Amino acid sequence: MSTATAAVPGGLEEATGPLGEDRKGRVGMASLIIAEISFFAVFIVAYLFYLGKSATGPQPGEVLKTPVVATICLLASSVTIAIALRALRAGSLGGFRLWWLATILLGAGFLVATALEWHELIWERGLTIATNLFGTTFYSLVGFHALHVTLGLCMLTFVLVAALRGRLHPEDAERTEILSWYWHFVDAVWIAVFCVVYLTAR
Amino acid sequence: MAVLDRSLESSPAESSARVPVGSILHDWVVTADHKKLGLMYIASGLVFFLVAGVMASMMRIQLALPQNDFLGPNTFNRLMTMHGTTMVFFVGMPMFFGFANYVVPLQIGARDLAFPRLNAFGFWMFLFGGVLLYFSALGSEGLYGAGSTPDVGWFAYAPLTSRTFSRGNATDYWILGILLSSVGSTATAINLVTTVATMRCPGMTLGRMPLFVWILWVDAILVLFVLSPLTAAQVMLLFDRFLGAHFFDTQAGGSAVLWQHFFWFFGHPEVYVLILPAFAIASEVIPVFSRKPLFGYPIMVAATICIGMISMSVWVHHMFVVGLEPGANTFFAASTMAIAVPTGIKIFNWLGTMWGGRIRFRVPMLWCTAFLLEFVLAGLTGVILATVPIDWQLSDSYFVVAHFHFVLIGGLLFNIFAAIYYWFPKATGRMLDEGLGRKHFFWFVLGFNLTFLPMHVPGLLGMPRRIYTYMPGRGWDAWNLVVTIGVAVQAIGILYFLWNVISSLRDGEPAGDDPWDGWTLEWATTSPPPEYNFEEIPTVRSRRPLWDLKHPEDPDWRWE
Amino acid sequence: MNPGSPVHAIPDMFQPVSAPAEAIRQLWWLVGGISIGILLVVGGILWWCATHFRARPGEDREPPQVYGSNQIEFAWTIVPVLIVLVLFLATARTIYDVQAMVPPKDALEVTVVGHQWWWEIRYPGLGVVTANELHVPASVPGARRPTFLTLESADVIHSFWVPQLAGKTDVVPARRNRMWVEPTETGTFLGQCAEFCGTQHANMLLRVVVDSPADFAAWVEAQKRPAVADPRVAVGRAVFESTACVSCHTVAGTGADGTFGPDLTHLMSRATIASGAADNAPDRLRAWIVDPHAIKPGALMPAMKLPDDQVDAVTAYLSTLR
Amino acid sequence: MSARRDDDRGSIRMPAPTAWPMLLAAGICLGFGGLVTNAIVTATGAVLAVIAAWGWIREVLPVQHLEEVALRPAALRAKDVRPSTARVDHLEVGQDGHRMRLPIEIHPWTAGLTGGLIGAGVMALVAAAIGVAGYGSPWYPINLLAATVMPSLSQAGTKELSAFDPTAFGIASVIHLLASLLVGALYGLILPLVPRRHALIGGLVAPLFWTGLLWAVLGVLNPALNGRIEWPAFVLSQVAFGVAVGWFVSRSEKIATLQDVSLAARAGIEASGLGKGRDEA
Ligand code: HEA
Ligand code: HEA
Ligand code: HEC
Ligand code: CUA
Ligand SMILES: [Cu+2]
Repeated sequence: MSTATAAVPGGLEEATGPLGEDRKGRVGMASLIIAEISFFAVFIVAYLFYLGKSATGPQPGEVLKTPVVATICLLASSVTIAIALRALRAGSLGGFRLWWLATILLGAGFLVATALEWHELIWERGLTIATNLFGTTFYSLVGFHALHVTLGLCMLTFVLVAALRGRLHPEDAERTEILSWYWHFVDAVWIAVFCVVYLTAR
Repeated sequence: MAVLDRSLESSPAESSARVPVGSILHDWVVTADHKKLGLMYIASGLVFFLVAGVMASMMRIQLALPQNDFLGPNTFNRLMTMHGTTMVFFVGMPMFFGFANYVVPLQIGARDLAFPRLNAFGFWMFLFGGVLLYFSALGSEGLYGAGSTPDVGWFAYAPLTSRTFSRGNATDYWILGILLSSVGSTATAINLVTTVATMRCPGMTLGRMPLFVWILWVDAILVLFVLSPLTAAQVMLLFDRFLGAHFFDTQAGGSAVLWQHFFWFFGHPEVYVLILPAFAIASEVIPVFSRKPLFGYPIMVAATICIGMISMSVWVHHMFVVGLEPGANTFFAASTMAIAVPTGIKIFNWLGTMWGGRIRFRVPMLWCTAFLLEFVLAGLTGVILATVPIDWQLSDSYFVVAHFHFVLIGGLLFNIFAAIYYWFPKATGRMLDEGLGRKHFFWFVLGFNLTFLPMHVPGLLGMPRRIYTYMPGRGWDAWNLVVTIGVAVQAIGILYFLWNVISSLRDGEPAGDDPWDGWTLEWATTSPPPEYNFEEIPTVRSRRPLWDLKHPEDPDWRWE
Repeated sequence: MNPGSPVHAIPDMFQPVSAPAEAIRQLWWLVGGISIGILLVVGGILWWCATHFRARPGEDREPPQVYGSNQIEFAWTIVPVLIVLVLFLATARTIYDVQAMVPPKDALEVTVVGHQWWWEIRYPGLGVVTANELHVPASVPGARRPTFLTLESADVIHSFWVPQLAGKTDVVPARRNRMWVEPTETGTFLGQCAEFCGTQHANMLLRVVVDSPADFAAWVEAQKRPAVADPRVAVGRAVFESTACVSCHTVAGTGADGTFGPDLTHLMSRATIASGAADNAPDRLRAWIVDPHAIKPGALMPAMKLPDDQVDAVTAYLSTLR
Repeated sequence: MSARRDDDRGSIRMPAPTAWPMLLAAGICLGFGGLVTNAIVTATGAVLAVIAAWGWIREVLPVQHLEEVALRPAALRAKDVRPSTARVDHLEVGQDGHRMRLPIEIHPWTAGLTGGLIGAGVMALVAAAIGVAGYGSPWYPINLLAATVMPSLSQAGTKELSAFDPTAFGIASVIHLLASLLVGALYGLILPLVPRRHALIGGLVAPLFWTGLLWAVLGVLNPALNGRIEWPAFVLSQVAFGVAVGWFVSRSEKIATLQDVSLAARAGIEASGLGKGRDEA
């Protein structure tokens, strides 16, 4: 928002404070991330609290496989998004499109992996959200993470479309970077989920 | 700028009266202006307050006599739940966001909040959430075929909220209403945090921010931290009820106590979310009417931050009776009592501000003065409750009900009234009537004390809360009767207030830009302020920019 | 039941008759005293300000602009810290005093199960089951006999509270809470469920009868016996046993062994019915069987829609269950 | 405050009013409302939400939609803030100094805290001496103090109370040190406010005062101690503490030089007129 209106004289952006109004996207995104962190924290606490307390099977150790591919995809996407941004700042729109697309593909890869995992859990292992406490906490936590990945992908795709239609310019790097914060956050949540869910299952 | 007299006839407030109603309505619905949204928050908060107040009055009629049958158990429980839920989520919260919306940008010399459209979104989420909650009265299929509002109490303890014990949709309405409005509140909190962080006018360093802005800033940050855990817990409950999940299902190994942890991890900070704006208002009104700067500004900021942080580590004091380990009880007793220290600092600093001043007891100041005394009493009953063994007796008794009405009314509501009297002239260009204001003050404070002081006693005599009836002869009868009479007296006060607002809107005395001889930036613009707040963005050199202009011989910036 | 024991109608925490409640009352005086002191100080300062620092009308002067004082601010930080320290120490000790109590060997063990909206009371060591009226022995000097309660819930959260004996403890499903009382005075003490548990939370009353050790022993003996079988009410008994009553209620010595409702074996030994919602008088009992919801709207016992003569018979039968 | 002057413009751009946020909120609420009413409601809500979200995006991207708001005519603008006619009173002070900290030489924290430490030591010595004299064990008073939070000790007999107990020692030391430090700090802050007789007030009056308070509440606070305490000895140890702290605090500052100074100055009041202000911000 802010960069787009920077050229407009006499607009809102005039009231520049010490932190600078051009920083409001960053502060806003940071605030959102704080709220999201405490949201996920509660699901993580619930998962840990109920770990091993399910009255009936299946237990995490019996059904969970370490999602190596998915994890690599998501972690890698954090790297590619950073490269894409660097390209954008350097004015290389082509590079940006390429790496941005890579990020989206990696994110989509992660989602596919999750979908496969769920398919197996539900149809072959018979674990649903209503099966036991493990199912309840597992699907909620992993599901909310996947939901965030999906939302992130939507926004990334939106930017990609804009870029392909030539609507994205190096001046938009700030906004795009803020979006990338969100993506990094989603990635960080995955690291937490990975440790809490998959490492404890082994 | 020319110093010219402004004739009221041509003020925008007046001229808009000639515009058709539909178009005015349209203006308000599509607005992204922080002032309009602020007023809408406050107005809807007031409406919800009246509704919940009427519900409280009905409960009190039922409780006036033992074994009364004015209301049946189901009706009573629904009124009780809706009263508490409404007062906390749909009165306290919108008042916070309303005053924050209206005043913060003006005080920091900004034109609007950081994200004006998000602000509108937040407001409408809040309002529609409330509408959905109240729609349960029509839409929810209750046990007896009739519509039924939620009846599980405002903290909805599991497993009473499970499908087994709460059939129909009433509880789902409770979950969704709060869930949706919380999304709006989170959005608005993000907005406020960002606004204060990035949109202060030149010269307004953190140390020069009015304390009002400081406190609301801390408050908004607190909301970020604690509201989403509630959202998460509500989502879990929703999963339990709709997808057969087992988060709080005690039959499948789920834990009833976990819900309490999640709820109170939000619930306790929430009460500070509610009281901090009251502190903010007092910190604005008391100095102006005592004609002195706030005593000990830095330590007030520190105390605010302390309160914010400590408040996240005390939630178990609502759970002293669930049978936790003595170690846990001891720890949370300590943290709860610790909060008395920063709160005490605030009280004493306000007293220090009044000390040696030339206090003008106009209506806003009257409310703040009454607040000081009532709040100390309320806080002290809080400390009594924090004394764990005493809480074993008094938890869930009418003593607790008296405690929290004292903080919520004597603390929060009194200051909301102060704020309304203080900023009404700014927002409308007209003063509220002083005489009616004094009547409102007198009757309401009298009624409040008549209601809630005696209410402590039945609690001490063993009367639990949330009972729709009680046996005669337990020593509670007379006290309950007095309490109910007190409500009638309060209602007289409220009627004076409503009359005051309505009549002053139409023909109150014109206010002028700066009716209270104030010191913060909002008094440097017109009443009501133009859409863009300031023609030119001001620059400040101290915490009291207007003092500097009014007293060039003795400006604040020489001392700060 | 011991008819001579006085009923203490007011559940007043300031008239404790048992150790935990006594400790709490003592703590109250400390905390209450300090609170009143603070209130007086603040009130006094406020009064002084309001009377001495009022603006006089027409005065066109501003008072000295005082910004603060490190000394004074520190002072009014430390004093509350000290007060809080004192309060905290007293609190901590009393918490441990009460919560860390270990049952002595001859303590009486009782299990209390909260139901929507009545109390099931079991004495596992004695083989006694009753409802809504807890009998405990008085603890006499030389032969102290505290009672330890294990609290369980059959459905939602309730809370066990008899102010004159002890503070309350929640009764939480899937969790066993413990509390103890050690009354030193005989009599009947009142209390009630203190955690909102649904429609009839208000009528989930509790009576605790403190008997002398001898009376208590006699009560236990009486409760252990199966229900009397009085041939004069055989009709009522037959009706009772052939209706759904048996699927919810137990009468020891008959086929009735339901556990959804209170044990009726010694119904007549209790002073109230339906958890205190009504006196245990024949007409109330009859009214209850005809339609429980007239007495306790929402109660989980359905109206059985028996013809009048059957109701009379059942009432007569129940009236013999002493 | 001074206004930043740009060229006088005729209008200011503000975000244009828009209904999309409201419609998005309505859509989301209807979407969830369907859970408790009817799936059709959810469907309507979802459609509305998608449309509104798109509308909102178009509102801010690629450039946000602003609206020109005409500036009010000069006559309707805020009046300039004019200097007030009210005179400002000033606090009277006997001597010049810096506003931030008066008097300059006071080091309340360090003096008070060190004093508290010294007092703690002196009191511990006196108490231990009393313990040895009366019960032949220095641990006796320590255990009694620990009984404040340790119920096991409050039921113990004299023999257990005379034995060394590491937990009790730890707890008692913490309580003792914390209380001493806080009271010491308080001395450091308050004694300078009193113009004279520091030794008397700090050494005797204050300890007697709080001993009286303790006497009143000890039964609740620490019944064990209450049952066994010997008040004369207790008063002695408190007075020892008071004298030690009072002596140290009053010695560490040149209080005498402040006797002719106003209370405001002794209290370190910060106010305009006290000391010198900055000349330029
Ligand atoms: C605005 C809301 C608000 C505020 C500010 C407070 C403030 C406090 N509250 Fe209260 N409280 C509620 C709202 C609030 N509360 C509500 C709504 C409930 C019930 C929820 C429910 O169950 O429905 C509740 C319940 C509640 C309980 C649980 C009771 C129970 O259910 O068992 C407890 C227990 O510790 C408690 C304690 C406190 C304390 C210690 C403070 C402290 O912050 C008070 C601090 C203030 C002072 C102490 C006075 C000023 C200080 C001085 C003058 C300094 C000197 C004082 C000392 C050294 C002591 N509160
Ligand atoms: C901000 C918070 C707030 C406020 C202001 C109030 C205000 C009042 N409250 Fe409430 N209350 C709560 C928050 C609040 N309450 C909460 C959180 C609970 C716990 C709920 C739970 O247990 O779950 C509770 C519970 C509660 C109970 C306990 C219920 C129970 O446990 O069984 C009672 C009982 O007396 C009560 C009474 C009152 C009364 C008499 C007022 C009065 O002050 C109200 C004064 C207002 C009026 C008298 C209305 C005036 C209206 C008119 C004059 C008519 C105008 C009419 C129109 C134009 C429509 N409240
Ligand atoms: C569906 C189960 C159910 C059936 C069938 C049932 N009851 Fe009950 N009964 C209850 C419950 C539950 C209570 C406790 C109600 C309360 O106090 O809220 C109760 C309470 C009572 C009481 C009061 C007991 C006390 O100690 O307070 C009596 C007497 C009684 N029932 C008699 C009967 C008779 C007679 C019948 C058959 C005609 C019957 N009940 C059928 C469930 C049942
Ligand atoms: Cu059981 Cu309330
Ligand atoms: Cu709390």
